[in-house]
Amino acid sequence: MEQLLEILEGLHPEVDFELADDLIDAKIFDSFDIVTLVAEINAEFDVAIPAEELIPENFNSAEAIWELIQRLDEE
Amino acid sequence: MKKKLIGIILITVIVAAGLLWLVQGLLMPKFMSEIPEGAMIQEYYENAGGNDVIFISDCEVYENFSPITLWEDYGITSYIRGSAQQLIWQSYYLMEETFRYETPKIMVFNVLEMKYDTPQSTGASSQREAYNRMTLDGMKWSSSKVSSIYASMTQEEREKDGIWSYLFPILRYHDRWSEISGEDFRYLFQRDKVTDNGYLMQVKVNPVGDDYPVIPLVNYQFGENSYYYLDKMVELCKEHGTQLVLIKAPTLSPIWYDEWDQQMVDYAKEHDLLYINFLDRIDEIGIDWNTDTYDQGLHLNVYGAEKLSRYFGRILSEELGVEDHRTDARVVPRWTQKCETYMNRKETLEKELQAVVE
Amino acid sequence: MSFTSINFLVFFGILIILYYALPKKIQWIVLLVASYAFYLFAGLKYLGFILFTTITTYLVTRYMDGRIKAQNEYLKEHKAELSKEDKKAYKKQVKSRNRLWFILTIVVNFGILFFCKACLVDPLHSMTDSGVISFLSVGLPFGISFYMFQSMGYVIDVYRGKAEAENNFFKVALFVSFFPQLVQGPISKWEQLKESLFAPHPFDRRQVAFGLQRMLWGFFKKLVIADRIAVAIGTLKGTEYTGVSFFLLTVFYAVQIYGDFTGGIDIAIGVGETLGVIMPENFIRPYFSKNIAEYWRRWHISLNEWMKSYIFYPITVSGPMLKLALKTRKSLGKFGMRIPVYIGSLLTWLGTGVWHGFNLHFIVWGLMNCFVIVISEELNPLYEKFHQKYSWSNTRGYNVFQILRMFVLMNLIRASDLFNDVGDYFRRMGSLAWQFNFHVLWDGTLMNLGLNAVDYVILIAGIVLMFLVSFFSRDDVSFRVKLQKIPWMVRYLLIFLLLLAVILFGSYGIGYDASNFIYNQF
Amino acid sequence: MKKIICLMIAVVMAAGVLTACGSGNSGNTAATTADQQTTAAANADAAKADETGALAADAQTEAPAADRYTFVYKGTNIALKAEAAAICEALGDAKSYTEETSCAFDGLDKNYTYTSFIMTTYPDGDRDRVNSITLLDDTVSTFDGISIGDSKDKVEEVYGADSFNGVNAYIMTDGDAQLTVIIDGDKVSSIQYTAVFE
Repeated sequence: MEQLLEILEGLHPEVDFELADDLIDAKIFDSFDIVTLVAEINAEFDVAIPAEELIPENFNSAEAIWELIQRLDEE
Repeated sequence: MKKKLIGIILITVIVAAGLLWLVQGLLMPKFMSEIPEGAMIQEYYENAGGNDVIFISDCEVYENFSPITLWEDYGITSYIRGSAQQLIWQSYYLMEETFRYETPKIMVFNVLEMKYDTPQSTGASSQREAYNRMTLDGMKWSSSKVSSIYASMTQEEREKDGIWSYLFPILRYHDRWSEISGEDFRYLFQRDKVTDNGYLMQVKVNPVGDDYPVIPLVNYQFGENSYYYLDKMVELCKEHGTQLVLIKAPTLSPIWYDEWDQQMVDYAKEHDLLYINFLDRIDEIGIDWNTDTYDQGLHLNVYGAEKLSRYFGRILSEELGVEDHRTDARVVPRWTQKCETYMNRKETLEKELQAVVE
Repeated sequence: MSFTSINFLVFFGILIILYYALPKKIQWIVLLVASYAFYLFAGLKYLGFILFTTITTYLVTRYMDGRIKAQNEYLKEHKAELSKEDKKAYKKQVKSRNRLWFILTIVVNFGILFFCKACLVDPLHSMTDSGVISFLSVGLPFGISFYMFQSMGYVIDVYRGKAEAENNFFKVALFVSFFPQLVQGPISKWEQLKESLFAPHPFDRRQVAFGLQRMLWGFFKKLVIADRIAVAIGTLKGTEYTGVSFFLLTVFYAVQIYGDFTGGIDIAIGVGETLGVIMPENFIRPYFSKNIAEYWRRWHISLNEWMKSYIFYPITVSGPMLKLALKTRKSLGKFGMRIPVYIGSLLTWLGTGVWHGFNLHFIVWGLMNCFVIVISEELNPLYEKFHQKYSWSNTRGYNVFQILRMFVLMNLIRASDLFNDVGDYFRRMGSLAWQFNFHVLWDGTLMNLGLNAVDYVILIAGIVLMFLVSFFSRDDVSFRVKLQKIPWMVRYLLIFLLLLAVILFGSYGIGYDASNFIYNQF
Repeated sequence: MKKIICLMIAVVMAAGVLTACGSGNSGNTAATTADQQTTAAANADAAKADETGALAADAQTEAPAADRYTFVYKGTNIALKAEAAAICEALGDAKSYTEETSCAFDGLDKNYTYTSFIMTTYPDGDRDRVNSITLLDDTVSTFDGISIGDSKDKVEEVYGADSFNGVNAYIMTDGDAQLTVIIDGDKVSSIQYTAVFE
């Protein structure tokens, strides 16, 4: 989780990711950010997020992203 | 609650439709002070019934024959169902419609229309459509009108609104809003009469000048479609026991080719019809091209029309036995009235012309 | 059958009556019959195309869904005995079997679309000898771009396990052929549409009224504005119009395409609403965007969403791309991580360009959009610093400036799809730099474009009205909801006046070459 | 109202055309070379365009090069559907002139008869456009060199057997214009150019 927050802050230093829960809905993240994030996660956690998981519910908050990573890691 | 709601909706729809209907009436061209040719077709309905002779065709009849003269000189009751650039299928359907109202003894058709086999003449298509409108919009709704519309529609019309723009003319005339004038309000619910039993009077004189050029054609054979409708006319008249008379008005242009004339002579012979080419009888009729035409021989003016009517009236009464109604008390008052209108109109127009000349 | 024909209104009127008069259970069947009737109006010859897509969509989704369900069952039953690796392997096996049919369906269907785009649109541009397959010069099968994307989206969703396949063939057929969206979209997703499409809809006065109002507004935008200004655009495409005249063309075109496309979508969505079917919005006041990227999130949304979910994401997060990103990160650092984004954007915009037409100028158009978006994305950190440093840059005035800048820039890019000859387009773009013929604005040129003073008055009034409606909807509350608050007499009067405006001022009927909806051709 | 205005404009234009065709500058034109004539025509056109203001765009687009469907008379290109005013001016006096009203509105069809051909025009808004050209004698010929009196074989050589209608005429068309060569016996009896509508 720490690691993830670091990545996120790298993308948008101005956002407080521990509180934010509408990253997509508030249009903070655009598709470019998401794709960059996926690449970062792949590099850091060795988890490949498939295209079908790229939906708003999975990316609205740091927590949701973290859950997604863990779920994919499990499978 | 629900009932009240339905009531409100119903009233709204009715009010809206009523308003649109008024707007439509306003937008329809009235054809009163300009292009009176557009108002002629609808004038028939008040004069329907009791006509022994009906003329059907384009300006070759409505500019060249005067029913009032026929009445005055021979007591013949007649009406002209003419409209500008009438096409043969339109004439046929007008004929069909006429039989719903009356059964004349004689039906007169001018054969120049044979030259248009398909809905076209020269000029842009919008022009053709406008002419169709003048013939069609004035007709009352009937199967004849619908058939006539379908036979007349241009390709463009078929692709666009088709029959709907005849059912709801507002679709056709909606962009006339910028031309609305006092006339459109004045004639919203009623129209003046522009003709005398279908005759559109012209008093101007414009003598014939240079000869009209005769341009040879590749093919002089009238089209199949033209013959199809001519055949239908023959049949229709036979059905109703009416005698069909084919004529060619004595006007110089458009050119009436000898080859065309021959076809009509042959057709008349084959179907046992009377065909009169008045072009051959100009001297007999007494037409003087210096005084009797208002546009250099394309149409006759009132003086020419009266001469032609006297000549044709003699044929109608003497050769074809059309009755003299001048002693018929049921008819006389109405026709006396018509004669008066005619005389007044002639006088007014002559005065107006005089004023312009001076 | 065009939305703006009387035939359509009659068709729609009959449909509404049947739809609400017949039992609620068969409403969706009425829609299916109506959709096919609507489709057949375009010509019998196109029927084969849509049937093929419907049948392949149905079969492949059924097949894949069966596999996925069996797999889930199996995994559930053997939960205890299977190791994580076993599960993974099993899943992989199922997926690869599905993949074969999935890819086959996608390739064949898009192959047809591609072939149609490349060969059927214009026989002159036909890649094959026109003499040999002259029977094919029939034009694009009606609605193919839209129903194809819609059904393939569904196929992909099922493949991904994101949507459940429909058992009823006829329901799939309705989803593919649903008539309001055949003309120019929007492209709906199965999951979004299915609920309202097949559900029974009792007559809801408010919903029907809203639907009709929205249709009327669409007719206004299309008939009064877009079709009226179309003449001038035709004239301005003439070679002698460069410099300021060209700029004028881009503005006129912005008005036309907005009126035409959003108007058409308003009609489509309004038709759906009247029938109780809720379709996704395709526009969110796009001309109020502050940059091109935002514009594309607010213009033709359904297509861009489609492109994002089914092309951009799959490409950018695919295995090879991620590997590439790792590699380039080593050599290029942070910037390297963005490589997949660029490649993905490029391919997506190429796809969007080709979707509009298999022509060089559409491809150029796509690439220009891509280029501007990538640049502005890369410069984003700079912008943010700029905004932090200069507080005036956060004022309303600056926002207006940004909106105007986006408008002008987007107009210039958009104009490329007006010219079949790409060289001609660039020549005119170049003329902007040196030709300052501002005199065209007052020397009477404007009166020679095919529009007269009255036309301009109507256009300007119409544009102001469009602007106001947009402006007052900026809080994302529908204008119709706001209308609802005023006394009913006034509201009815306003609606009647709008109807009258459409009837009187619309460009339709004889004398007007009713230009087809622009997006119809795609 | 609009109709009246149209009509008035048409009348004014007609008067203009008449004076243009009638004002005796025929001697003048006869002396000038072909090139000067066409320039004069273009200038006249431009002048007219300036007068009315609205015609400027059209004047530019209407300078067609001669082709099969254009009749060239002493250096003046007479193309179908071209504006008649400038052509009339270039041609000078007509031997005879007649006009034909349509049954109702919409202005006049006009016929100009010159020594060796007849030109007719149709009204298009406030302008007249060339509707047809009919050649009258063998002093004039088509773009491809066919004149009245030429043999059928020569016509067939120039226009091809495909264009023969099977009876008595060779008919060539490009959708906007039609060239008809009528054969009587074995000789060309008439040559006509006609504007095609739709």
